[in-house]
Amino acid sequence: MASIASNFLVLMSVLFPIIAGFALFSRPIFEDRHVYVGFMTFISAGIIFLAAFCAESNLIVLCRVTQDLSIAFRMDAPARAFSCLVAFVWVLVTLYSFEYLRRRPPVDRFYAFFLSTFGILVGVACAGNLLTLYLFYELLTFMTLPLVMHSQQREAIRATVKYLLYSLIGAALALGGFFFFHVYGVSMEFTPGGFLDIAKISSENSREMILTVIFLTLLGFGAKAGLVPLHSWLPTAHPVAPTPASAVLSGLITKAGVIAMFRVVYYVAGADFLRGTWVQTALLYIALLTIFTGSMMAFIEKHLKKRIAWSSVSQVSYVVFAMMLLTPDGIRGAVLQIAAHAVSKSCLFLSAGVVIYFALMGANYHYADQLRGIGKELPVTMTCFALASVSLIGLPISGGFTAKWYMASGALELGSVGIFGVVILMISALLTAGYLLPIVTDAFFPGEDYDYTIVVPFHLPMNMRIALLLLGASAILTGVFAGNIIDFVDANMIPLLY
Amino acid sequence: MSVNIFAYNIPFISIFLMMLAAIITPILPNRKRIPEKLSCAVVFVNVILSAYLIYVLTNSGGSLTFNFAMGNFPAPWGNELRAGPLEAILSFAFCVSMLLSLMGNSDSTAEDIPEKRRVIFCVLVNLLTASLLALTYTNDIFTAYVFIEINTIAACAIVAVKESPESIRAALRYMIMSSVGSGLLLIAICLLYDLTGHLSMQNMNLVIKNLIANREYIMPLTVALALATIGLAIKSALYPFASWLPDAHGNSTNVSSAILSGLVLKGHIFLLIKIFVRVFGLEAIHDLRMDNIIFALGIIAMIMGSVNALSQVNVKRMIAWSSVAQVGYIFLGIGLNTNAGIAAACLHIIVHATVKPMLYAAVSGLSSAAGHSKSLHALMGTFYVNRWAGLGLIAGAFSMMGIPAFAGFASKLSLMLASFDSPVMIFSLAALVTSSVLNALYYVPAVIVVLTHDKTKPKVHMNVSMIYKISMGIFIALTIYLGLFCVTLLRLLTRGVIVLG
Amino acid sequence: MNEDLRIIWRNFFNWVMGNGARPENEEIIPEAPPDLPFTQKQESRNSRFHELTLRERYSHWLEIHGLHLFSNVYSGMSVLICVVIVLLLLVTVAELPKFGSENNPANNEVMERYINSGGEETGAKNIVSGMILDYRAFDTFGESALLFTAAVSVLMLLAVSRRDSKNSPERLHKFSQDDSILRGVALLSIPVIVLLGCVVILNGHLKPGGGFSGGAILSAALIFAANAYGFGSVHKFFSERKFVIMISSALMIYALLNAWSFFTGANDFEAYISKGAIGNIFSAGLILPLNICLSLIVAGILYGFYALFSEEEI
Amino acid sequence: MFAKLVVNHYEAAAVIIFGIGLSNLLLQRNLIKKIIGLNIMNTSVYLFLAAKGYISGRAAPLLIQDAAGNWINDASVYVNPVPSGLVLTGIVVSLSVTAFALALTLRLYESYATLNIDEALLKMTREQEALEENLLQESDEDVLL
Repeated sequence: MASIASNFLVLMSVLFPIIAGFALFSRPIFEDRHVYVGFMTFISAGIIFLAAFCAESNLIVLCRVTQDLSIAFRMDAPARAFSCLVAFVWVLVTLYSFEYLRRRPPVDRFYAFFLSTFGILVGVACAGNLLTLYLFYELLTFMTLPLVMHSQQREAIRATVKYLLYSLIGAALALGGFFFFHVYGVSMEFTPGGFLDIAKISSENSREMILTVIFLTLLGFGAKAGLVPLHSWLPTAHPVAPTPASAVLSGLITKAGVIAMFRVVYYVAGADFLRGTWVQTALLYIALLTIFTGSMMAFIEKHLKKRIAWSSVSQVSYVVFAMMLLTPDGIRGAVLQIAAHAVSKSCLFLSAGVVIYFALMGANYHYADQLRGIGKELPVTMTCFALASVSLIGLPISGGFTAKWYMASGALELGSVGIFGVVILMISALLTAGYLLPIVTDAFFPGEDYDYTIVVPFHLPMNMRIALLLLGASAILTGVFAGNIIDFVDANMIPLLY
Repeated sequence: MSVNIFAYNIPFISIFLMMLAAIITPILPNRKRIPEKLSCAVVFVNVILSAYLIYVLTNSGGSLTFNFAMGNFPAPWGNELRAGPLEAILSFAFCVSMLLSLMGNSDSTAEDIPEKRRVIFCVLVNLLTASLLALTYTNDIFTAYVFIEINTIAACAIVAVKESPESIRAALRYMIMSSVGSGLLLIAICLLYDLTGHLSMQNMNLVIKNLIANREYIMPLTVALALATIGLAIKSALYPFASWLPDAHGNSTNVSSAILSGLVLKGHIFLLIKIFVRVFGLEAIHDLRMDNIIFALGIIAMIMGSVNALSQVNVKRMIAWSSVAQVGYIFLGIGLNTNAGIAAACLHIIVHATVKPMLYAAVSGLSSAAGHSKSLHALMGTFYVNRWAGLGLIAGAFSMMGIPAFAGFASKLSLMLASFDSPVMIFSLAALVTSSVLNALYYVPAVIVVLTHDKTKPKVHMNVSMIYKISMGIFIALTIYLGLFCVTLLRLLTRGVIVLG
Repeated sequence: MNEDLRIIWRNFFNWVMGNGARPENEEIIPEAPPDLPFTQKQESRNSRFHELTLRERYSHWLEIHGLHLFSNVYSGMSVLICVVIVLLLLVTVAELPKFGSENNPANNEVMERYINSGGEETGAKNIVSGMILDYRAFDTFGESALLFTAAVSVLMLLAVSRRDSKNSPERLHKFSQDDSILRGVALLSIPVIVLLGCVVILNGHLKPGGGFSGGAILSAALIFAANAYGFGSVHKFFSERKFVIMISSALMIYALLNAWSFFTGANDFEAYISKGAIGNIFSAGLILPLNICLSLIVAGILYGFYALFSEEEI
Repeated sequence: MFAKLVVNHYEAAAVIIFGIGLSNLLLQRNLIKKIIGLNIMNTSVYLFLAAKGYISGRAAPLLIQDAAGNWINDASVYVNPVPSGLVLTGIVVSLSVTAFALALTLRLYESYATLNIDEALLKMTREQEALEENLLQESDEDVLL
């Protein structure tokens, strides 16, 4: 009995937000759409938390497509962790978005897709096999398109088309991999340690081919994570979306790509299969290249949201780098970095959104160097911005610091690549400090010549304030409570390695 | 006789039922849309009959097939029908698709075709269905030729039924290309008759096997096979010969486009499959090197169809070019030249016969919401006027892109799995993947446009008829059903292909 | 350096993709107020910065030269295809079994049975008639259905829709209504022609001829009558409605007869139709009624074609 | 090969006529001539079939009586009846196709006042040009991209 209830819970955590979202297209049930959306997001988050903490981790088959292919879910450890993270950030971003979206109609369409993206992200997290993962990965692309092109302007459309093209190329690569894994796998179900049919591979002498396929699949899924050859949609698409959308795009949806890569590495191929192969080395180098490029471009970029988007390119690749180390410390670092980056990047985007929202009152605050002295007008916002920056740079006690600490110690076990990686990580941290800290210092300490008489106190709406403060605080708290996360990782994910 | 006497007569009954319906329609009183109701009713009866036939054939336990002599004489002397799982499933799919096309487009049919012409339209539809069923069931290649000609004339007339100058021109062009195709097919049949002395498919097969084993008449056999293939390729719009298709499908009424791309092309392709599997046999096809050519043409069609669709302004033409690409998928499956490949091709025939009429019905719903404009731009925001049509478009687009859980993915998957052991695997993989991306590049913008609010337009309200909603609902349900539960179907199709040969 | 490259790349991209070169100082503002939907034409498109893109140039060029080029290429390809097909067919023909030889593959058991037992099994003296109306009756049924299809389609194209459009063009041919020589000859010859037609139809299973040829002769008589006495006089007993009813009912009887013989034959039921003695007029089972139905169909349809093409109505 | 062609000269002539018909069908711009080409093509196939049915020195497939009045049904006396039947069917097919194609041509002539399919296309494009101008003014290319 309990099993049926828990299965239902897991299915509902995926399907409920999607249904609730699409219900928005029908005739109004609630006069005030914000009430409806808030209510539904809350219920969804509740279901997801309940599922993450209580549901059993058995395979739930929704339907069978062929004998060995099915749409199936499994609430295993990574799924639990990631869906909790998604639910937490989503509730806060939704809270924030009410005020913001008042000025950006049409509300119905935005929330319909926003809510269903919520469900689909959870679906990506608890996909039980590669088919389900691919399905939800594609759906994620299509559901986020309307979010990116929300404003329906020329730039937005162009960005959407770019986003679509890159995502599709990525998905196409993944699809090719999918076909191969279907033939060379024992089953299609995610199994810790991989489901590849090693005997078949060695008897057909096709190890190199399978490695190539894995590499291409990882690159394909990397498109969502902004990995280098397919990264350039990210700095185009994220800034044009409305701020709540860009917050989740950067904070969580890029992580969907990472989760997919994680599944391929640890559940399809298996860490043992990849350890020491050229695929590992190549991906490590690609991740490092992405880290460096992202930081460098963010450093050069003047436009505020674009700078944050470039920063995402670099920060998400930290996760890829850590994940591909294939060591316990690597996994610890990756999980910590996912959590820390999700909250701090959302916080950064939301703060930037407040600045732009504030800018609608008159001034033009789109560029990093225009923010001088803004801390006097928006103290809470800029404080949160500072907290998130601290975490992104990796200053001690913040979430980013512990993540990078584990990452570096994992990398050093790996020899020359690792040492090179640590050097890049250091440089990138410096660059991160270089592109984020000046904004904060300028905002709070505009200098002697700043004219304090023009300061107009701006009353930040309460729900925005709550969202920002909670996200900013959790950027630090992920560092403070890193020990608990590490315990969870040690108990559940380290066994994946061997 | 491994089946009961009623099931044994089903192929004959369904063909003659359609024919009699066609013949009686002009005499009927032309009131209250009686002719249309009659067509729908007869097609519906055929749906039930072929469903029963599938049931009987798969549960009879004995041999899966039977031959039905049309008259007192068995195969080499008299005409014969042959029914097996493949034929039964395909005729079921054709009838379902025909019924849903007629129902889903009945509103736009009523608008586009005046009442007097609608009688003739119904006659033509009945004749077309009858000829498709005959093409599916026939075991005699000359009978197939005669019914192909019925099919062609009825299809051209259905294009011309709109009576606009463009549609007349398109029909003429279609007619000319089809005539070239049937001329080539006819001379190929004559050559084959001369070499084998038979017109019945299985007897031809026996002789051809002998000839190939003795290496006699290899050159004439190759030429005959090539001419028949080219002829049928022209008729089924394989890419280099497909220039007539966008004209014909883009300029006709919606129901005509739906029927043409959903059924007419498929009938010809199925005849080609019969010629390949039943007349020549797969080894002979491989010996005569026809499989690689078909495979390569299929890949070219997949890519070029999509590339051409990318630059279309008119939605109907876009969907028509997409048909060209989809025909490429089918030919790719045939070109694999294995039982699994041909079964996958048949699955794609069924998938496309479901999805394409759905797309046309959706477009007809959307464009009537947009004041009958067919340009993509004019469809902006029509989702909110006719939600059923919008949902149909989305489901169709997802299916064409190959999103899992939609019909297109199932056939892509089976095509891919069928091609895995062949040496050309990497090409088909690349083509399938590229074409999925290309499909998405024109279907997603269409979906986006339909979903985008247009603030400059006044709000339109439209009453969507119940029959439209029902047929759209069935269409969408079928699409998802095929995407999720195609495994039994695919197994049946594979068995059908094995017993066909 | 980097900036220059970026500008060059951007201009190139715009040139290809069709945005027109954009001035460098035009900044992109991502979140401008949402009052300008993207359907509206943007200013930059019409501004002086707009130059022809590759795509536009291509379409302009295609507009001017496209049809000419297309027809040239098309002709060239067609000639090539025809030559290739003819050469291939010639080579094939050289390889084919010898003309007139007894040992050709086509002269096999099929043909032997048609001749050896055709007489007994169909009762027809004319083996070809027996073959097309009994052994391979389904083909012939398909053929008459094909004629019906064509008739219906032509009727739709030339009669029904023109009456709908109401602006049908002036009738092109006015037949002289008082040509006494023509009338005289017609009076004499039409009965003969009809008689000949009947003979050909009724002897279809005995001599060369049958429903198709007899029907054609009958339609010739009708056409002659229409030409001599004007269409009006034919219309008196042969209106469009009657025409349709005649064809449909003849085809219906034909189809039902065929269906009866197919059904009983396939299921080994008793068909209750005697074959008669070879050579008699009432022999050969269903062939005679089938021939009569066929001749009615063919006569009606051929006359219909003539009337539709010359007078634009029946 | 040439010697063999001389033996099969009926068939050779038939395929040459087939080529003539096909090239007419493809190359003629005038629709009536195209349809004539179609008919030539079909007729050549009948010639081909008739030649294939012939067996030298045999009678037409109409049963004949011997001196005693018995029907001779011996396969070695008559030519092959099958091609004749196919030709009969083929004639009706080509008749129907021709009638339908001519009706379409007539309608095309009424719409465009030309029998040349290229000119019809040209006229159609010219008619649509004005229409497309309007369309282009409204549309935005990014939507179509």
